[in-house]
Amino acid sequence: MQILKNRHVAGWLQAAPLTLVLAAFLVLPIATIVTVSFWQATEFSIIPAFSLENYRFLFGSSVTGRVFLATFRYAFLTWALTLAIGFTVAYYLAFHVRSQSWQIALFLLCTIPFWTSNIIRMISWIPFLGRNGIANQMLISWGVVDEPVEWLLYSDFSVILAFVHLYTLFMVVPIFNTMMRIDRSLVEAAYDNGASGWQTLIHVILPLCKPGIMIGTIFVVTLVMGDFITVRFMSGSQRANVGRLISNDISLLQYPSAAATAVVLLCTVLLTIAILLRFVDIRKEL
Amino acid sequence: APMVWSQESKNIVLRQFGTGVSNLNEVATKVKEDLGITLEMTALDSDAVTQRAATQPDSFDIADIEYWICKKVWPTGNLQAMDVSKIANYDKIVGIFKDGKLTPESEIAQGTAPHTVGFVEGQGSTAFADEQTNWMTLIPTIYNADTLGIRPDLIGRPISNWSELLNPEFKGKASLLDISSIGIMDMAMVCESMGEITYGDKGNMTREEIDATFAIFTEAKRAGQFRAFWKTFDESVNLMASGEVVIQSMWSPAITAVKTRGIPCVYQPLEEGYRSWGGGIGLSKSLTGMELDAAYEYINWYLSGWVGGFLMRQGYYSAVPETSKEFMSENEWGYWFEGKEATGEITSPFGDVLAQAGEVRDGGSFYDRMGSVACWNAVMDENQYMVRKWNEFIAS
Amino acid sequence: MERRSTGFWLLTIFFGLFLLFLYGPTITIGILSFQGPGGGLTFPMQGASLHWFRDLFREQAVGDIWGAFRRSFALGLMVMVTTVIVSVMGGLAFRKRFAGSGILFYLIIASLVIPSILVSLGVGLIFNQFGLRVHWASSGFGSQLTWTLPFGLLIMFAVFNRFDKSYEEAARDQGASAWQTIRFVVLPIIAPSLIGVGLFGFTLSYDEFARTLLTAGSYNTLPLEIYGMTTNVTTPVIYALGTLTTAFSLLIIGAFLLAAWAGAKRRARLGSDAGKGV
Amino acid sequence: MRSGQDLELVHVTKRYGGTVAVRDVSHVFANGSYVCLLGPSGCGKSTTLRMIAGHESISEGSIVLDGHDVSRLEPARRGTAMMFQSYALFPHLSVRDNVAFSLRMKGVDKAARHRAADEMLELVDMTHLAERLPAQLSGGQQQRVALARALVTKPRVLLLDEPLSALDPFLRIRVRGELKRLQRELGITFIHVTHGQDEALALADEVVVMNDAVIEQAGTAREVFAAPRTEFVARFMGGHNVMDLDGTRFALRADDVRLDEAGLPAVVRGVEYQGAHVAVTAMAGAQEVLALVPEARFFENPKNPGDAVGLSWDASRLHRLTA
Amino acid sequence: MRSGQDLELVHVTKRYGGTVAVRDVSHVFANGSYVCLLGPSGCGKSTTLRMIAGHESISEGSIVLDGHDVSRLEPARRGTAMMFQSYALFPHLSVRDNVAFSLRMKGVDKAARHRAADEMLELVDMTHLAERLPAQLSGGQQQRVALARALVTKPRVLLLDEPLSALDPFLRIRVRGELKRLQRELGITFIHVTHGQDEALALADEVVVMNDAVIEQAGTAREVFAAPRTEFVARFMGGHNVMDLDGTRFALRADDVRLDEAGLPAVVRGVEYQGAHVAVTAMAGAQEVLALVPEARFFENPKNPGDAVGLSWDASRLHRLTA
Ligand SMILES: Nc1ncnc2c1ncn2[C@@H]1O[C@H](COP(=O)(O)OP(=O)(O)OP(=O)(O)O)[C@@H](O)[C@H]1O
Ligand SMILES: Nc1ncnc2c1ncn2[C@@H]1O[C@H](COP(=O)(O)OP(=O)(O)OP(=O)(O)O)[C@@H](O)[C@H]1O
Ligand SMILES: [Mg+2]
Ligand SMILES: [Mg+2]
Repeated sequence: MQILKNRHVAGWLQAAPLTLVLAAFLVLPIATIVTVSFWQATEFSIIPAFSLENYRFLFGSSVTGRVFLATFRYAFLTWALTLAIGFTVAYYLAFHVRSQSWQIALFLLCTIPFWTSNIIRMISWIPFLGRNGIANQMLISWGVVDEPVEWLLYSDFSVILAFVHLYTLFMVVPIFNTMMRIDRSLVEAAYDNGASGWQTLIHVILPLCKPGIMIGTIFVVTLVMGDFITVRFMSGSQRANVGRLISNDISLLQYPSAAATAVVLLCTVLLTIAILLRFVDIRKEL
Repeated sequence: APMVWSQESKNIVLRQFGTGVSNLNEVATKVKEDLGITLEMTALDSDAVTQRAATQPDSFDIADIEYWICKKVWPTGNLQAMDVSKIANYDKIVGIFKDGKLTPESEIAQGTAPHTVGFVEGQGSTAFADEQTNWMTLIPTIYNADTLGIRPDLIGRPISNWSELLNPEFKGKASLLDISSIGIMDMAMVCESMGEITYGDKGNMTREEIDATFAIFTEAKRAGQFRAFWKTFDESVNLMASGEVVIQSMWSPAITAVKTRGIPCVYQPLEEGYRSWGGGIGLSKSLTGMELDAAYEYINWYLSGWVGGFLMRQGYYSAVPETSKEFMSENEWGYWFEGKEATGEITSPFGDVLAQAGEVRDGGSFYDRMGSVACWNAVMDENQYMVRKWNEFIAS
Repeated sequence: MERRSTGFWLLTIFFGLFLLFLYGPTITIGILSFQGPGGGLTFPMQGASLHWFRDLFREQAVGDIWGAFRRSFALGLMVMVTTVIVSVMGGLAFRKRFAGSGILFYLIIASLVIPSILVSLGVGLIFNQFGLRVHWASSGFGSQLTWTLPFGLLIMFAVFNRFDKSYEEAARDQGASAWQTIRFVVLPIIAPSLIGVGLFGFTLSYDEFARTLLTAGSYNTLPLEIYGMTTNVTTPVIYALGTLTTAFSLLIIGAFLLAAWAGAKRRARLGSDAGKGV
Repeated sequence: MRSGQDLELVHVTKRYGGTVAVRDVSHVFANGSYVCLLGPSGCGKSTTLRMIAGHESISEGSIVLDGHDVSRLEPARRGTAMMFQSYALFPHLSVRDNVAFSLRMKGVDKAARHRAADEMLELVDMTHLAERLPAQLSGGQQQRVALARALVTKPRVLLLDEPLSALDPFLRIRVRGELKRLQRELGITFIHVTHGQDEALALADEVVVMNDAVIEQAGTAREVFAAPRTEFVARFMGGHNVMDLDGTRFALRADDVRLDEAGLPAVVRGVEYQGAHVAVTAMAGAQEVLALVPEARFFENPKNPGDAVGLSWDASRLHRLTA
Repeated sequence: MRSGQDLELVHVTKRYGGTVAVRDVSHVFANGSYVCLLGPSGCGKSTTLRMIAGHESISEGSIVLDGHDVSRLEPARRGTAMMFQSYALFPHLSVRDNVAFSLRMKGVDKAARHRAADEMLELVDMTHLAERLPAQLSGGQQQRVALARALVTKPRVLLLDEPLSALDPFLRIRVRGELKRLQRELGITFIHVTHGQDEALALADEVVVMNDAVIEQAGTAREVFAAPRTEFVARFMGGHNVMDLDGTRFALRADDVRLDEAGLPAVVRGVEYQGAHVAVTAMAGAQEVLALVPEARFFENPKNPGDAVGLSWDASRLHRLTA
């Protein structure tokens, strides 16, 4: 009985289910991926023999670099756009909508589309953006263009559009959360000190939102970097990011090769997040 | 006794998976009706099919796969060979699946022709036999000859060569399918047609041939030739129907699907011939006893004509056309199999109108179409290399 | 009413556009799901009907939507319950520092940021290597937990960061045992957040694609089925499904709001002296 | 002492939907005076202050400072500055940057604004902590920084919303001395919201007692304490008995009540030691009377609850209430 | 008055890592008395109280109640009950269920525990609000519910951590009268933590002044106020001057200082009106002296900051400090 009172023992007992799940479905799988990345494969089976071949091929291919670059580009552009949109939306909800019930109602309104399957939401852009889609028909009927605009669909534009559409909420929520915790009297104090609305935004609200921005950034960056399906659907398989590289390998049963790419992606993501975490103490900011 | 047998088979559940092409719920309903067997169907894309067949032998009882997939999967030992003597209609199966010849004078096309992976030496063998034996790997179910689909209304001129796929005229309006083993064959047809490459065997390319093929297509891709790649049946339909794409490699029922929407679409017979494919059902290694017996019963039922008719009326071919004939009207048989003018409306098994009286099937009769197959979907010796290059091509 | 600044109106317009952007596809789906029987996945509309909704309830040519729906629903519930329980326990554990809690915390963060396809791949590989059978209720379930648990835990951390410890001390003071304290005080107080965690867990699971892709085994979950449908189905039935799920979630939210409103109303009848100096 | 530079509320009303937080209040705050707004919770003190500051719009009426109607001006243009109850120091800025904030907003260059900030910090004796972040300061120190930040704008009127409530009683007494000293040195108007009577009495040149959205009484501390106009004021200021004599209500200061065998017979109900005094509560019939007896006198003849006592007072000390 | 039923701290020490929150404290709390623990922020009052309650373990020493060492017992087994500063009312339970909580934990059936709870609510006059949730109560009402909840366990000792700090000053004075009355009626020991001197003086049978983790002085309110032992106590209790005369330190009550032309010459620095008194701060050389002058006398001859005054006192009132 006494041993249960020990806080380390009690802590581990309570954390045991969590630890088990993470060990079985996170640590072990990742360890396996790392191991398998050094193995070889035939069309249909994995050969457990140590080899650096996968990495050699990966780093030897000119495509790899380009794909990683594309992954970063997608991540960066999506991040910048979701941040700009997410911050503005959160700012509007937190500081310009005054009644709390309206805040809740509008916030819920933003979340409702997220109950529709991601895939359905994604592919529903296709009839909108296509060569004969609504967007092009509108543009033509307004006389903005004569020919349908081709780059609306199956392009980087449509990929990033879909990303922004899917992930902006991941930016809105944490930023909104930190904004709601900013003491309103700080804003009044800023006005009192002669700051304009814009100055208050830049000098007071923005700095105080940093933790929320960081958390949102972590979400968006990891989601985009790990994605493989949005890029495939929205670019009509014309573009690739690392996730697609992996999923292509997987679908072609090239597990070791997929694992090697996965290991490199994993390191990249963890490194990126580690850098982001330097700027924010997540546990304190929750 | 038969009575007991069918009583018991009512409780039998067989898990089948395969591509959406033939993994149809109607079949399950019908087999439940006729035999009392419950068939659980899971539809996947061909890569997923390969993957599951190769890696998860316990997750299925019956695999509905293509022959080239069989070439990959068989050596894993996940499937068991079937005793030909237990197949009632074995003799009526078309020659393509037995000795490779449609008619005695046919030439055998390049690639993984079904008969080359259709038999093994003995029950437990993982190596394919060169000729017919008593042990069959897959029971052929469905096959067809594929070519390019086009939108005649948007192209406005005759198309007669595979090389048109890369014609700059269709820049941003062409498409290719993103399934390496099939796509590479289409690519080869195109390159050969362009006169850029002469292949020793398109179904078994050398590394140099592979490199050269991809070089041509990568260049075209970078130049913006393709609007999109498709991976599944439906994507190809949507690309075509919405006018995003006017020329692409396509599957026969996809053409039909486009046409049912009232959009003109042609499955264009080309001078260089067709790229063909065939599918069959295989049995999981773990299938034994009563389930195994039920599976044989299911296979015999499959070849007995109803399924064949059902598939033929969608534009595929049955492995045992004779038995299917009984399940088709004369008009249907004439239109689909014999290449005759339709005498009345042709409808799909689902009730969609596919053709009006007086129309003729693209490419003509069974013998015209299956007789000019240039190559079969294939896996080559350099498959691993090809796959990696394919991956690079998609990512480039 | 007070005059609002131009900034307010500009932001309102921006917000409106954002909503339009968010809902645009949902609305597109909504409209297209009412296509006539001959309609396709794209515009133009070919008549208007409820055909595809009816079609949704009939058997499809391929696949098994309702089976997939049942599985996803069951899986969602399993994940929901597990996430709530494990998150609460984890949250309780993390209130005190224990040896190794730092590492565990970083593991949770890692679980959150690791691309889902890697988890899918890894779990698939392990089951493969150990000769186990992947099934949505075993491997699929586990893989989804690696995604829902970090969220649940982060929420629980936030909840417990704000939880006033004196409630527990008061309970102990009143003679409640450790278990009674949790059962009668802690859990009821954090119940609203638990509902949040549960809903979140359910939604994340219900819509999880990548982590289930290689771990679901012979039977598809709904997202996999939808993915399959995008590749096998050429009819607006898939849009009907989307419209139906959206309507369904709207209904659930509406029910929750109504319940909350009714509860507040019922309590308000008793009156309130809060904030008064009496 | 009314001058053209006074701050004046003219029939000011504030409504929140259906509730009226401030009802038709008119008042002149004399220039350079220390005014305390006193009243129970929810009576409208903060709302009044925030309307003056410009953080709350006025539903009706106007606010005039220096002869100009400032009701529609921005907070920073009014010549007022506000010190918030929780201080509202910017947590991400150092003490110096907090104080220099308003100058930075005006575009004053770094050297100049730091100089001005340091001057203010000097005034509140916080120069040595200029580099710290607010979270690294104690409550009293934060209070001083907030003061410096409000003063750096050189306001005509400083508005303070319960500036001492976050401090412990010991500190509170020390800091209120400093506030008073500062006000006197600067010579500007301070309007200080509090619900502590002792604080108001100790600090204010003028005490404004609010109740229920209106001003109940305004005057010097001594006027309000010695001559409450209404029962509410008498009770709220404390130290008073409110008595009903022949149908009229009178206030009687508790320190005017003597314990005296010959007086009105009563029974002791409670005894509270208060240091210099002892507060004796006694019941004379149904009337509760509080007597504040000097300690020395009480302990000459100490009483306990239940004891019988006599109560007496000079009738001249009875003060008639108007309501 | 020491009895076997007293609560006794025996060399109690509490350490948090390196810092000592309570250092070797020994004290006997007499049975049935109202004790106030008084001291500046961080001096260890709460820690002491929480150790008695059992919410904090004891690093060294022991706590004896009724002759039994209770230091290792669970909070509910000690015969103590605690009332928390923020009341810690369970927000999801109605007032009645809050009060009945401990009985529910014991497994008392519903009817019986509601009866007991209603009895307690009667005692604090809250029966009419028994159905409400805590969030629907005002601060004062919440305080009374918290009290009822603590008392329903029939404790021997009630521990109160700053029970009045969440109330506004007006209410605080009213409620403290109720607390005192209740304690007297129940006859149990109350240990009340506060940092308000007036509160402690008004309530306590015994005032325990803590500073820096130790007890500085303990005694009746009058003893502590009239005869502070140390400079700290004198200053902290307020109303005292601490003076250095010939190298010895003395305390002199401010109400013993008279303004008197003939006295020690000094200059007025500040004048604070306090109702019955006026507090005059004057500088006699470097020595600051506070004089608490009765209002009437002050206004016979009012002084302003800067005026010269004389200060005088009876030498007999000087009280020698030990530290
Ligand atoms: N934003 C608001 N919306 C609605 N009512 C409000 C708002 N602000 C204040 N009130 C109401 O106006 C009245 C006056 O509030 P105010 O804050 O001025 O009181 P106060 O005197 O400062 O009280 P306290 O001493 O508690 O701070 C109260 O009844 C309050 O409920
Ligand atoms: N959990 C803890 N961990 C570390 N130090 C603590 C803890 N609790 C209290 N202390 C320290 O112990 C000392 C005494 O704290 P305590 O809370 O008893 O003071 P207090 O007299 O109640 O003060 P206050 O009047 O501010 O409530 C303080 O220095 C405090 O910082
Ligand atoms: Mg206020
Ligand atoms: Mg304390």
